[in-house]
Amino acid sequence: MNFIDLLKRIPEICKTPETLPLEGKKLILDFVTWLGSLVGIAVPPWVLTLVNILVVIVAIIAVFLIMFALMSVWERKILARAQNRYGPNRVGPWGLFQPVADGIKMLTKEDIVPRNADKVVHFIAPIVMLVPALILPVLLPYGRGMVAIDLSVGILFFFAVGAGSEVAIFLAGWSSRNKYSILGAMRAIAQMISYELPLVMSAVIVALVAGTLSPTGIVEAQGGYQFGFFPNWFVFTPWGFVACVLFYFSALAESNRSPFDLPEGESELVAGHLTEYSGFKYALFFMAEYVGMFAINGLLVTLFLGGYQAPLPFLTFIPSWCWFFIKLAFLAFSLVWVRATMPRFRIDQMMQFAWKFMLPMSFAALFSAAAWHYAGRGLLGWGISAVLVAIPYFALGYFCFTRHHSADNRRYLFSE
Amino acid sequence: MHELFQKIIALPWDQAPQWLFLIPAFVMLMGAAAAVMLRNLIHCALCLTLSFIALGVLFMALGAEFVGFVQLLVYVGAVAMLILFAILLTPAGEVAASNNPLRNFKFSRAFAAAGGATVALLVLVSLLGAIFFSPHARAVVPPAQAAIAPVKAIGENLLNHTLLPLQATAILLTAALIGAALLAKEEKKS
Amino acid sequence: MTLTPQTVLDRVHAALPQARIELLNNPSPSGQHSLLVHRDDALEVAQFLKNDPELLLDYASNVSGVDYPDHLEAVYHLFSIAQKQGPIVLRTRTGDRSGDACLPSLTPVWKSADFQEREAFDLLGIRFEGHPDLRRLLMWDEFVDHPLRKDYVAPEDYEYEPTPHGEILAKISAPASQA
Amino acid sequence: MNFPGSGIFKGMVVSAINLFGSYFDRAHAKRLITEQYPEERPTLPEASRSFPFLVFDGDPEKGIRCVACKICEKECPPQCILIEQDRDENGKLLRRPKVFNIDISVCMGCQICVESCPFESIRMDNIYEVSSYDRFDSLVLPKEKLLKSNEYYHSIHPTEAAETDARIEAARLKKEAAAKAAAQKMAAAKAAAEAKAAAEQSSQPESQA
Amino acid sequence: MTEADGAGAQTLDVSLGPQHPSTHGVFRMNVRMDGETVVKLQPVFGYLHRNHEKLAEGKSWLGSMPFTDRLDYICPITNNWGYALAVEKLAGIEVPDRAEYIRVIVGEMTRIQNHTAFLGFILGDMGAWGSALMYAFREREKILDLFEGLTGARMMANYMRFGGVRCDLPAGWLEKARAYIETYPAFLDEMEKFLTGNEILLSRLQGVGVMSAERAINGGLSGPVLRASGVDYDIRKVDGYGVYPRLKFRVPRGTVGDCFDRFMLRILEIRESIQILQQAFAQIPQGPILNPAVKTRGFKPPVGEAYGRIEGPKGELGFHLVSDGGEKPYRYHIRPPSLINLTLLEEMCVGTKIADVMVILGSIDIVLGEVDR
Repeated sequence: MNFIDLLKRIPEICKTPETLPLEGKKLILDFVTWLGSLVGIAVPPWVLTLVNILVVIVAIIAVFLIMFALMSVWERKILARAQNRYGPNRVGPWGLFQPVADGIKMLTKEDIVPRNADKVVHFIAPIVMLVPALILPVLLPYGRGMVAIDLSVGILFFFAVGAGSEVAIFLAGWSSRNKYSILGAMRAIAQMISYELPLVMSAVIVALVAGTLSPTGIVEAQGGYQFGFFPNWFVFTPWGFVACVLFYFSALAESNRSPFDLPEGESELVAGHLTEYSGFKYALFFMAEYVGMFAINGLLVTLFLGGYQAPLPFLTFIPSWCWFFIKLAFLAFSLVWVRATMPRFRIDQMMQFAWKFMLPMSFAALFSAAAWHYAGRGLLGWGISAVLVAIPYFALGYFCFTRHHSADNRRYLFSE
Repeated sequence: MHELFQKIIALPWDQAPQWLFLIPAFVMLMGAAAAVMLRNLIHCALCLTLSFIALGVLFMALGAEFVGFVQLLVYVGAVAMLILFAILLTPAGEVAASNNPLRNFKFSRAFAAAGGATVALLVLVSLLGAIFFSPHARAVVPPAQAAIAPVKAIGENLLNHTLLPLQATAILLTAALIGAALLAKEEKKS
Repeated sequence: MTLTPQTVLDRVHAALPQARIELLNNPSPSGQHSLLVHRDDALEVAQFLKNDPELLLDYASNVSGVDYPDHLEAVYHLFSIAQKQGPIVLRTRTGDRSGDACLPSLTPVWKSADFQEREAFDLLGIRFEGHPDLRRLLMWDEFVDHPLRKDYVAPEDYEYEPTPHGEILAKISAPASQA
Repeated sequence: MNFPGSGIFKGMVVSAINLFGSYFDRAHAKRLITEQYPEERPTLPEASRSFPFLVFDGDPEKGIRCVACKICEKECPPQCILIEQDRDENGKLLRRPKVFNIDISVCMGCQICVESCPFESIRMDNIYEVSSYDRFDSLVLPKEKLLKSNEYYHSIHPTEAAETDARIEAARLKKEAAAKAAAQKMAAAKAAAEAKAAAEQSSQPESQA
Repeated sequence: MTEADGAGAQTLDVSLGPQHPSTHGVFRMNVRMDGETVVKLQPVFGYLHRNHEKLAEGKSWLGSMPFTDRLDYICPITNNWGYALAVEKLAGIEVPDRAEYIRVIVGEMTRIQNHTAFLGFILGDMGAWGSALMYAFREREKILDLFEGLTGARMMANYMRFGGVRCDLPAGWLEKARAYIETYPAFLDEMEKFLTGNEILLSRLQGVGVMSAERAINGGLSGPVLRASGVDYDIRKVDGYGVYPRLKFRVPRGTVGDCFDRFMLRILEIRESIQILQQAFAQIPQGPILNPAVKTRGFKPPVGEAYGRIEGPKGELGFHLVSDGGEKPYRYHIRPPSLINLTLLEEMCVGTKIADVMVILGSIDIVLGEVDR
């Protein structure tokens, strides 16, 4: 093996975009072997394992951080356009270098620690926040065979690691010794614990239907097309649609996005648990929130939107990993769209929404999924399951909401 | 230089996991010790959380991924949070200072230490007993096999052989939850 | 019934003969003549004005204090939302400008007088007796003078203001140093 | 169609219309009305005003309309104008200002000086890029910076300037007419006086002698 | 941080403001909370205090006019109007017809832009990320452009004069304004579609901060806040100042008196204002715009006092003026609607959640320039 051969393989790899990342990884491993031969030693297998792990870690972190950077500018652009503004357009072409400018700004800002803060905990909190967020993406299947760790209990792993961010928010809020911070932290924890239930419940439904907890297994279960063109994604079943929407809203709540951004609701709590953070620590929180948001939406793609599967059979020429990121980008766009539209919930309404609406709905979806399964997963099952989710939806909607609040029940009197 | 490099490479890196378990074990013990000894209650709770995490890691090192993740999910995600919440919501320390009659007792510290030591000893003895004298303890399952034991098997075991105890636990927990809710509600009324 | 100062005065005289109340002429083209009530009777008269079914002056729109050379005045502009009439101008006078600068508060009758009476207290130094919460409204609590008085002397340097920063700093650092 | 969540759905549609509309409605400036300031500059309406300036006709030294009557200094609500009357070498007051300062960091652009000026001398400018790092040197405008020509005034407020010119012209004509009349009167009076004097002279030549 | 209050209940004292994102300026509230529920609320004022009333006593009568712009800086023109009206009452000045129509036109446009901005502000208080605010400001911007074309300034108009207005409508202004107002109902429809059905908004506004009509009158509330409580009281109708008696319009009022009614009343009032504007555009006569009897310099009203009030966008804006016959006011007092509408803030807020406090404060629609003066 020599270097020229390695170089020659690059165009070859690029010819088949489907397997490009996998082949690229192999190429790097071969490169390491070649380096070893240059020094004159046979590279032992554990080094290769280590390099393999490192390559995956670097790739995942790099991809997600680049996505974070792009998202931070893209979000502002979309939000601006939805609000009839231009958005950032001064730094670089179309404002694309805005994240660079933001990063420099964040780095050069003074790092302020309040006098009475618990300094150690105040320092640790952003790290505790970022680490789980960066671990989360490892189990997502980005393409065929492209998964860093193919865990048989992947979904469980996701929720277990995700629990770490609650601790981090608590640390941040408590250590700041600020009333807004502690209120924000309490809100954050109440919210995350409440929404974890519908989140896990809707994931459980999928796990039950797919018969596996492994993300790859779940994506494979959604492969193939009904009638030759209709994708077998779970979102296109009634129960799946409901579970997907529940998961989507729970994911919004878990990643503290509008309309569930109560913990940092700036109109009430200034910035909640982030009030006393500045400079790079603040940037770390920000980064963790975005990476966590991508991860949880990646899980949504995996669970309901068919992961890396193409939506239509003739579109399979686009590599599978592209499909994953296209779907993720669509979800990211929808997050901003939601943010541009909705006001924030109030804390008690948010809890009511979680416990009185979303949790019962997730049980209904579970029931409906069972009906769908036992009715043979066909059109009949589709119909039954649709009825089984529609009835609780309208009933709960009426009892939880329309009964109390409606614009139609108001009367306005006019005097000449 | 070259020799040193060769020597480092020749170390038994492949067997690393077998002794690397010491790290989480150490963290766990230290976390537990800190949880007992620190003065700030929140710090104690955080150290306890740390030892929960380390315990989860230990489970995973043993190949019991499912148990490890459940440990993380339940203990870090829920139990630790509950403890932190409870600490925050109780009036800060003042009650204990004034009203505790035991505090005025001369040898209270000695008694407390003795009581603690007794409990610790009992726990240690029972653990050791369980490890060395229980009939299942000697049947060592090879780690590889444990790792393969899939979630499905656990699920089948839970829902077939131990369904009744599982349901009983569930009912117990529900009852406790309802009780807690009732207590909280009563306090609010008054 | 059309509410004019005269009709209101007649009505008050009829119902409360002992009340000391008189009509003050306003030479301005606005023609808003006012009723001057003795401060000891003001609360009673105000209750009557608000509750009398013929008058129903339920809305105390404006309360302002005026500084005259020998006394201070509180002027209430009353309206009747029920009858859509007004304004009826009610004034009360203090004895002098310093020691006896007291007036009864009409806030128990019209809640809307709350902030405006506080403002008159703050800026003009009229002490409203019976006000539920008579504190300074606009100036800070440590301020000593009443800036809207005609004899108020503005300080040389407006920017200067002794602040208790040192004390507060000491307070903050004390528990930190203990811990 | 009122199912639970329909209101949110309608709202999402509206925000989507605005999102994509901001790309297409640009021509009519219906949705995207932001001006990209340093590149795009607003076309100020004629009435637009910011800070006062002094109008002169022709020559900045001789044509200055201000007579240092100090009315604007007195009327200015925030008291940002400082005027000192000029004196000639003998110390006699002249009808022109020696110092005319406007502190535009205090000025609030209320236009009351303009209304109170009886000599049509002070007028409102529409400059807006006056920010500076120096509070005193560049934000206190001296007479030299305040003086701007009548042509400039015409270029920023054409209608108002034309009205002003007409007023000044009318006043001038009136004054001229009055002056002419006065001159005629004076001339007549003078002539009469001369005639009288001449008559007197002719009638009393002897008494003088 | 926490303190025991009474029977073991834990409360938390938070000082909201003066630097807080949603106190509409430098307003401050000392809030005592039990969990997230407000048990006590004490407003603190004065952070923007500049003693406008004292300043006015040292200036000519006209000299205070530009300062009234800065009271409620969202709607300066109606402030001008209130002051001009009070002085006209004090001195018995007649206003020419054309000037009265111009006043109605700019006044109602001010009301429209104030209420439009309100729609955006209250959504901001509810935590919407500025979309409604930007739509509202987009339309407000166009009205401000019209104001700039007329008065020369977008906000600090300084437009009214005693006995009329400062300058006549420029050529083509009326057509532009009319054409713009024609498009306004379409924008309102879009805004209503965007907001009023939104379930989150409904649940945030309905049943929050309910105020009964009786308390509202006693507490001196005015304007849309008073009418939302079901009181039919509009000074434009009651006093009939200006040319309002010649214009046909309806006064809307609510039935519940909560934040949602206050929100909807603003929308309904904008629709009525559009009706008024269309009539005023059609009826405006030619003629002088300023009473020639009023002097610009050395204006001296006769001795006496007067209270003049108008229906400002935020409520009853009154000026109590005392003249001693001199060039300067002897006493100049403002009845600021924003301040007095806050009288009942505590009553509205106690028992609600901390997030509701912001919404209630937003629904009252205050401007600190006017509260603190």
